[in-house]
Amino acid sequence: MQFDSFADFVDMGGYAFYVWLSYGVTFGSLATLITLSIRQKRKVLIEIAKKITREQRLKETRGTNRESKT
Amino acid sequence: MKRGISYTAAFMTLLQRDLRIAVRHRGDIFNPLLFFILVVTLFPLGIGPEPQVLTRVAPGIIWVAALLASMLSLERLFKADYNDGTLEQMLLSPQPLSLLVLAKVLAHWILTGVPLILVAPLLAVLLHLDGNSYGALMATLALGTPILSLLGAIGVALTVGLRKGGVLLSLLILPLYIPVLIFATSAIDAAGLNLAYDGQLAILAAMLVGSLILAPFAIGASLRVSTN
Amino acid sequence: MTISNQSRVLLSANELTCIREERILFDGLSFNINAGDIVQIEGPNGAGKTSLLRIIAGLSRPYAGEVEYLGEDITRCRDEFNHDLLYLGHLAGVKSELTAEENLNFNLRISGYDDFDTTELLAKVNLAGFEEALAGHLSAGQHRRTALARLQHSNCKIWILDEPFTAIDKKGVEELEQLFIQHAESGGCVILTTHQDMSIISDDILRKITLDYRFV
Amino acid sequence: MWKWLHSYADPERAYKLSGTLLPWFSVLAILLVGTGSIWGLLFAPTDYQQGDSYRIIFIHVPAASMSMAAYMGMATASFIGLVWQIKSADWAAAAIAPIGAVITFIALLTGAAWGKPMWGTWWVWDARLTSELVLLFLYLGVISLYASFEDKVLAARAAGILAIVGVINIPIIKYSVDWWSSLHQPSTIKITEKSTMSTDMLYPLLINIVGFGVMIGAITLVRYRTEILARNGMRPWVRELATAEEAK
Repeated sequence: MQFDSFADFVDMGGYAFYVWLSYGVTFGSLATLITLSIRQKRKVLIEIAKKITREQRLKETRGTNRESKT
Repeated sequence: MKRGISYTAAFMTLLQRDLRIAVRHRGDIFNPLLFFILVVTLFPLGIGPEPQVLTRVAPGIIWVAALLASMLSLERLFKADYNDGTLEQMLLSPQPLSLLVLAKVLAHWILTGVPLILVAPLLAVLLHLDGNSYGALMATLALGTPILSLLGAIGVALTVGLRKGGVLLSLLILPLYIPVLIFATSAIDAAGLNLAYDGQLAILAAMLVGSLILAPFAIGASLRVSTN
Repeated sequence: MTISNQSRVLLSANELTCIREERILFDGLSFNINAGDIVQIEGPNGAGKTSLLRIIAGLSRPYAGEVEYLGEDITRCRDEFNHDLLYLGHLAGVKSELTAEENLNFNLRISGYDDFDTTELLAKVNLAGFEEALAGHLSAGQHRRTALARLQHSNCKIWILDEPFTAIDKKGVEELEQLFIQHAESGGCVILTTHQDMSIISDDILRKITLDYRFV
Repeated sequence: MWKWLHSYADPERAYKLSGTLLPWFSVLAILLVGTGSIWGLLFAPTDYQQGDSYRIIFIHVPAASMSMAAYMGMATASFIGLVWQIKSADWAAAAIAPIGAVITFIALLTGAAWGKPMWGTWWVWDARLTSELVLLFLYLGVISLYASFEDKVLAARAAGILAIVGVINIPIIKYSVDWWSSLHQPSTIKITEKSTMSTDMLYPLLINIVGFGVMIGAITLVRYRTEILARNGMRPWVRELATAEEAK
C-alpha cells in the first residue's frame, strides 16, 4: 500500500483532480457504453415485435381485399 | 455495328462530356474559385495586417482554403450523374469502371484544381508570401490538388446516394487530407527559409502516384454501393 | 409459352433472395431466360420488380443467390456481361445540359459503339429536328425517346427495361413492341416491367414472372 | 419454402455462440481491469519525477493501444465482410465501431488530463495526441456513414470501404504527424521512459492492457448479439425472441 491514509489516497499527492477526472471519465463513459449496449437489445426486440404486429394487420386487410375481389 | 472503342476514346468521351457540361454551367467553375479567394482574403481581416505575421501563416492559409474549396466543389462530382441515371450507365458500360472514374476526377481537377493553382500566386501576394516560396507553392499545389480530388472522390462516391451528405463528407475526407496539408505547407515553409524542399515534394509525388493507382478502385467500389 | 425456337439459356437466376431494410422482397427465386424470350416481371407496387431488374442487371447485389450469364456468375464476368447488356432504368440517363444528339452520342460511345448516325437514329424515334435541343427543354416523352433511341442501335443480346413505356404515346408503344419482337426473333431477350397493356405482344409470346407482395 | 434459411443458419449459431462466450469475457474483464486499476492506484510505487499523477498511465496507455487495435479489428472484419461477403463479419465491424470511438475518446481525455500537470497545458499538438484525434475522426466517420444508410447491408459495405481506406491511411497520417511535430516543437516533452519502469508499475499496466482488450471483446459481444437480432428481424427465431420479449 502506497498511501498512509484514505485521505492521502484521495489526495493523490496533490494530483487528485487530474487522476480522479481521468478515472472518473473512463469508467463513467465505459459504464454508459455498457448499459446502452445492453439496453439496446431489448429496444431492438420490441421494435421487431411491433413490426410483426404491423405486418399482421396488413396481412389481414390485404387478405380480405383479395377475397372480396375474386 | 462495331464496338471496338478504345480505352483512350472512352476516357476522352467522358472527359469531354464533363468539360462541356461545366462550360454550359459556368457557376461550377467559378463558385469554388470565388470561395477560395474569399476565404483567403478574410484571414488578414481576422488576424491583422502585419506583413510578418501574414508571411508566417500564408502557406497554411492558402492550403487550408484550397482544401475547403476542393471539398466544396467535390460535392457535386457524382451528384448530377447519380440523379439523372447516367451514373448507372457508366457502371454498366463495358469499359473498366476505374478508367471512367479517373476521367471524371480528371475533369473535376481541370475545372477546379487548375484555376486554383493559377489564382494562388495572386493571393500569395496579398498574404505577403515569402518571395522564395512561390515556386514551392505552385509545385505543391500542382502535385497536391489532384490528390485532393482523388481522395475526396472516394468520400463523394460513398455519400452520393445520401440525402444529407454535406457535413458527413467533410468528416470522411478531411482526415485523409491531413498528410497532404502537412507536407505541402512544410515544403513552402522550407522554401521560405531557403532550405531544400525536394523531400516533401517527393513524398507528395509518391502520394499522388499511390492515390492515382488505388483511389479509382475505391471510388468504383463505393459507387457500386451507392447505386445499389 | 415462349417463342423460343432456339432455346439457348442466356441468363439464369439462381435462388435469388432480396432483402431491403430487413424486409424480404422475394427469396429462393430461380428462373431461366432463353434467347428469344420477352419476359415481363409483374406484381403490385413494392413487390420488388425494380429490385429484381437491378439485380439481374448486376447493379444491385442480391442478399443471397446469383445471376449467371451463359453459365458464369455475372460478378465474375462483368465486362463480358456488360458488353451484352442494355439496361434502361427509371432514370433515363439523359443529361439536361446536353442536346439530344450529344446525349445519344455519349450513351452509345460509352457502350463502345463508334459507327452510328445520331440524326438517323433520332429520326427513328420521331425526334427529327430536335437534335440540337437541350434535353432539359424536351417534353417528358421526348426525353424518354432520347434514351430509347439507344435501342435502335444495339447489338446487345439482353435488354433490361424498367417501365420503358412511361410517357410514350400509343403509337410509340406499338413501335417499341415491334422492336422488342424483332429483337427477340433475332436471338436476343427482353426483360421488362410495365403497368400498361401491350397490344402487339400478345400473351402467348409473353412470358411472365410474377412477384407477390410478401408480408413476412 | 424458406430455402435460404437452411444454408444461412449461421446468424443463429453466431448469436448462441456469442451468448456462451459473453459471461466468460465479462468475468475475466472485470477481474483484470479491477486488479490492474486497484493495483495501479493503491499499490504501485509513486513515480519519483511525476508523483502520483502518473497513475493515469494505467488507463491512458491501455486505452491508447486498444484504440488502434480495435480499429484494426474493425477494418479486418470489414475486409472479410466485403471480400467474402460474410454478413456476420459486417455485423461485427458495426458492433466494434462505437466501442473504438469511446476508447479513443478516453485515450484523448486521459492524455489531456495527464498533460495538464506534466506539461502545464491541457492540449499540446504532440504527435501521439494529434494522431489519436485523427483516429477519433476516422471512427466517427465510419459510425456516421453506417448510420446514414437506411439499408444496413449497404451501410456495412460503405462503412467497410471507408474503414479499409482509413487503414491504408493510418500509417501515412501517423508518419506525417510524427514528422510534423518533430519539425514544429523542440523535444522538451518527456513521458516516463518505459525502460526505467519498475516491475511494480509494469505489471498493473500490462494487466490493464490485457484487461481493456478483454473488456472490448465483452462489449463487442453484447453489441454483436444486438446487431445480429436487428439485422435478422425477418427470421423466425428472432421473431420468437421478439414476441417473448414483448410479452414480458
